[in-house]
Amino acid sequence: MNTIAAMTRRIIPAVATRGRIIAMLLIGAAGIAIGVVLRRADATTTDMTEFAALFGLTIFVPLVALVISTASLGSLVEDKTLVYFWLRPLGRWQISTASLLAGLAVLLPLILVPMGILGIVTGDTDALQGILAGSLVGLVAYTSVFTMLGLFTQRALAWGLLYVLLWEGLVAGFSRSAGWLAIRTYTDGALSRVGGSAGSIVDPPQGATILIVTGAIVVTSFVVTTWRLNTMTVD
Amino acid sequence: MGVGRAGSGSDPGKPSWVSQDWSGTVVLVNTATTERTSSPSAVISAVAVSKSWGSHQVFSDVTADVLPGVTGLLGSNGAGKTTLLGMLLALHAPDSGTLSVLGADPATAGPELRMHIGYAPEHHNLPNDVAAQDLVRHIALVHGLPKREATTRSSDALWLVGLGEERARPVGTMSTGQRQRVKLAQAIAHGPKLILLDEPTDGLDPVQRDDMLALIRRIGTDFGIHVLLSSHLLEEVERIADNVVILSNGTVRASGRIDDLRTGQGGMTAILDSGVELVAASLQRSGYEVAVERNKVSVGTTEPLEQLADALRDAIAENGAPLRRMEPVKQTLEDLFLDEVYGS
Amino acid sequence: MTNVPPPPPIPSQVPPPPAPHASPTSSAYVAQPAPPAPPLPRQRADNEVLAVTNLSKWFGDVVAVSDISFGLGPGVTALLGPNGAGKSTTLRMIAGLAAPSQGTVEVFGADPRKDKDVRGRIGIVPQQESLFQEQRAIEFVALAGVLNGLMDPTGRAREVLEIVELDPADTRPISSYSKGMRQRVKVAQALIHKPELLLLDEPLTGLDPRQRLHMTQLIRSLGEAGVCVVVSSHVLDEVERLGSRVMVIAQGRLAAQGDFHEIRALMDDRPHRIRVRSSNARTLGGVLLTGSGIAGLTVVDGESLIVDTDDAATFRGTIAAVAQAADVRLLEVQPLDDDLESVFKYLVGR
Amino acid sequence: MSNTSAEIFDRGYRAYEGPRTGIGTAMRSVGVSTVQRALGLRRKFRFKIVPLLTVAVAYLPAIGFLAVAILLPADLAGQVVPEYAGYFGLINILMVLLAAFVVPEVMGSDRKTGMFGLYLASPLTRWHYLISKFVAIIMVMSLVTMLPVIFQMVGYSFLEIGPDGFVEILKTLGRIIASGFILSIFFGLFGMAASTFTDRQLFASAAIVILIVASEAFTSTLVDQANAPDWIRIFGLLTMPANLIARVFGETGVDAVRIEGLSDLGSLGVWVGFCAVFVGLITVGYRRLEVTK
Repeated sequence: MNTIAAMTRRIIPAVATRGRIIAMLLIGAAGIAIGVVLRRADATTTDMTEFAALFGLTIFVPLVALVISTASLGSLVEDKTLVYFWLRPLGRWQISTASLLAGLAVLLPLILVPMGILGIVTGDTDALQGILAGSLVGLVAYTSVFTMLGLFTQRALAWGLLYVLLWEGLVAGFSRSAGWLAIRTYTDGALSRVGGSAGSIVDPPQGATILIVTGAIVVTSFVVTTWRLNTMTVD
Repeated sequence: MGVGRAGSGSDPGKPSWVSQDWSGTVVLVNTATTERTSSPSAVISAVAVSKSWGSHQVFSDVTADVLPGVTGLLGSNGAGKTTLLGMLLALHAPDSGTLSVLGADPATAGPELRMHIGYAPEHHNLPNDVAAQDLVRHIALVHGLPKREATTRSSDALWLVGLGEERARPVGTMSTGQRQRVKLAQAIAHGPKLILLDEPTDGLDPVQRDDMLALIRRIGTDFGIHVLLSSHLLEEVERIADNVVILSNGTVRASGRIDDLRTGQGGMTAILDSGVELVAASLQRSGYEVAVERNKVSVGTTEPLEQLADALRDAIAENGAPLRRMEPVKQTLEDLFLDEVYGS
Repeated sequence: MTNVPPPPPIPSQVPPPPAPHASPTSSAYVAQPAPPAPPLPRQRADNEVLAVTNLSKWFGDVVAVSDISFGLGPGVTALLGPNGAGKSTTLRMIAGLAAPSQGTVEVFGADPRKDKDVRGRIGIVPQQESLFQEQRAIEFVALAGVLNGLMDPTGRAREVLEIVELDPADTRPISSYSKGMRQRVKVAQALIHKPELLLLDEPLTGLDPRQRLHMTQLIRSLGEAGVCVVVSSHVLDEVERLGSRVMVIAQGRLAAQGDFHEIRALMDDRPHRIRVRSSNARTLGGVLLTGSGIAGLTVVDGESLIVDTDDAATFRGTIAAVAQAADVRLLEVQPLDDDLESVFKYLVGR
Repeated sequence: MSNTSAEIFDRGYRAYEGPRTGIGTAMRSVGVSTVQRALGLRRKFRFKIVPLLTVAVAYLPAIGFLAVAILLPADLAGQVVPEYAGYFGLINILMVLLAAFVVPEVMGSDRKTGMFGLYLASPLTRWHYLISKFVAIIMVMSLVTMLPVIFQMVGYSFLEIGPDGFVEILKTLGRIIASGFILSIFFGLFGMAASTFTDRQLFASAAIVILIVASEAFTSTLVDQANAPDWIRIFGLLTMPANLIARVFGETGVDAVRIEGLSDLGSLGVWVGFCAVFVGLITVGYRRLEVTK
């Protein structure tokens, strides 16, 4: 459907502004620099993977996804340009699809490249695959949730940070039951399932569970976003 | 123009009304005594001013005077109106040529000059949680009014713009109309000699706009403050401005008193509810060339209007045509603007 | 031009005794206490494009629009009203951007918020200036074409850009455009799919005189071409030039609709005020007073008279003859309150 | 002549022809309004939370130490002499709050509310404006950096366990004031620099917090785990000023933050270097700001 393609091509530049790209790449470069320094100080592979998991999956992936995805629909609402997509003879699900695709199109290179380099720096191919798997799961899940969040509140960035730092950082770490609701459990799970036992969570969820939950997150976010588009007041 | 204490010995280059010792007080005297190159009564005069932003030339060799009273600054979008206001406030200097505002050169006397100029910007945003009274008082203090004077005059200014009761309310709780009045109050509170208004009626509905225009007219006449008003709505400028400066792609197409600029083609027009052809025919019989457009009769003449007026009246009376509107042909400001800028 | 039969005129009341030289600012136009006529069902014209019935909207307990009903066909309608009267809320509900709290909006019989096909027949020029800044004009307008499912969006985009006098080959981004040019880009994107209902929210603000002239001519020609155009605006002089029907909304209610001259004529509790400049004001004044229908008369100076008359038609018919008889030269006859601005002010209570 | 002579007074506009105050008063007025906005005075409650919370927390240690000193018997109290540098450790953290939330609010709001445009159209130039803003910010910050420590010192000297002798008291007071300024000026300029480049205050706050936390995290991991040279820690935005304060107090106690291999003068040089960079950023940022283009 070229309508979806046209909208996606329009959202990408609105989302990937120069300032955001540079800031995210800087953070990625810093993580890699630390990885290199740790490597030169001949830290063990498990240490390196642990650092990659800590830096990558708890800071870098969610933060980058947050900054980019909240803007895909959020910037349209804030700039009051959503009307040029919304008041058209097309189903609103096409707008949700376009915003998700735009987010993924920007985030895939922006996340997987630095994380791949970090994985290589650990020097262990299993760790590399684990890191990439974890990042991919994180990328897909966070993108769909934060794209939806961008439509609900103007302060999506603040709420997103709160979720990542408080909920995922603290709460999910302590209580096992809360863990099931935190995306980090599944990104870490994917890391340890694919990358051997380097994951930081004691018994990570089964591979199948990870895929099912991630899929469920994407679908529910998509449905809620479309419902919201249909019922919201557009400026 | 009020007369203050005569300035003590001041720098010869600067007009006598401004003594320059920063730490001490700055004294203002009647500006009439100073010598100036252009017409003595000009509030602002530009001589061969050029200015460009990078490659975009905004002004090329502009020479114009802004006369006392209310002056309309007209120009199509991008003609440099906002840039001109910035130069008058000495926020950016012209690339070449000299500019004189209230007798002083903005390039050298910038800060003292801004002390005597009020500025109401085009945008509507003002600090929402600050009370109108505090905002106006703060701006008056910043323009050099002593503390007690600032308090009394800011309250006066708010009463004069019609915001008496609401002056203690935060600006955020005010309507667009009220916010425009607060902007006007902060521009006049500190007793400026000249105020620059950028699209003051933007966003107002017809009723609010009427009040604002009447207020601006009063400021330019009763309050004795010169007003330079940048606007797109020519009907408004025509209603309240004495003079006009018309800018178009870098040059001044016309400047001076509106009435002097109007080209008065002789002739009269009449709008009739019916019997237009009959009236036209009887006028032609008495030797006038007549143009008819729907229900409007236009009659041109070279000799004075008196005979034509009588002939028109008689033609209408004899044919019993109901007269809705009759007036001498007068170039409206819009026609003047369109002629000057587009020569259409 | 508009063949929608105007709603039944308000049953004419017995004109109250002429108010003693009522100045326009004294009393709001309050419908006189008419005998309670049964509410007539609104007749629906066959070519009705837009039907609004009992539309209301409130934000919390603030009522923005209360119980407005009207129907519009092809032609231009100017939506007028003071700030905060519910004008742009009404326009946004017509476009389907905002959901009504009560009542229905039907465009070609369908609800624009729900029916995706009818949205293809609506074009909107929003008030806000923001567009996709980095895009070129041709890209932005072509995007609207694609989203409307046009076969040749870029070709059609070139056409509409030329209609609004913008250069399709211009490679500069929209962010570098002036306010007037941006306004025209917005109009182009609203015209690309040949909408049958076109909504313009304050299209004239920020335009300089020449651009305003062109925009008015464009709107007028669209109306004559059979598009149902609804324009909300504050620039009454331009709206008057549109020569369109007007709809005035005050305090969230529909105050009046129709041709503004006819609305003025309906205000029979307001005498017509006319300024007459002549060679001898006092003589003319004396003679006029002997005639009938003069409610009030003010001598401004030796030449100017301000006349308040209840019977404007007779006054117009006789003024020339009266002046001729009294051998007074007529220099100017200016009606002061039958322009749109005065009608607006009388309706809105000032 | 009737005995009552009625008069109608002209309440019209009175042009002010009297003497006008110079630029100093204008700057003070901007300063006063800045302090009000910083402390959330005359404003909605939510603007008062961060400033008042920070000031309150700053006084807790002083009150705590004093309470302990009062309750303990005289001889034991002697051991509880506080290390002033340690006190500044806590204040350091509070400065992050002030720099991240109060400074962007004070700087960014003028641009957002159009006040900056009105200031430029007044006798103030943008440099007068920035100076008055800076001075106001320093005064607000010294509520947190100096007063609590001075309060504590005064308390201690009453209990005769603080510095005794006039000269000693003066020296300690001097050191406290110097340390107070070190923190106020550093974090003041840092906050101003960060809020120059973005109009959205949330971005500025986030950038400040992230930069501080990240700089500390990276420098400490590099030094501790990757045994990088100790002077790398000068790039820790909390460590660097704390190190200078430790030099000012000449303390070598366990919790005094000292960067090895860096002389006292070197510490001062680094601090001045950072401040210079921030001033440069502010100047570049504010020179570009056009109001009437």
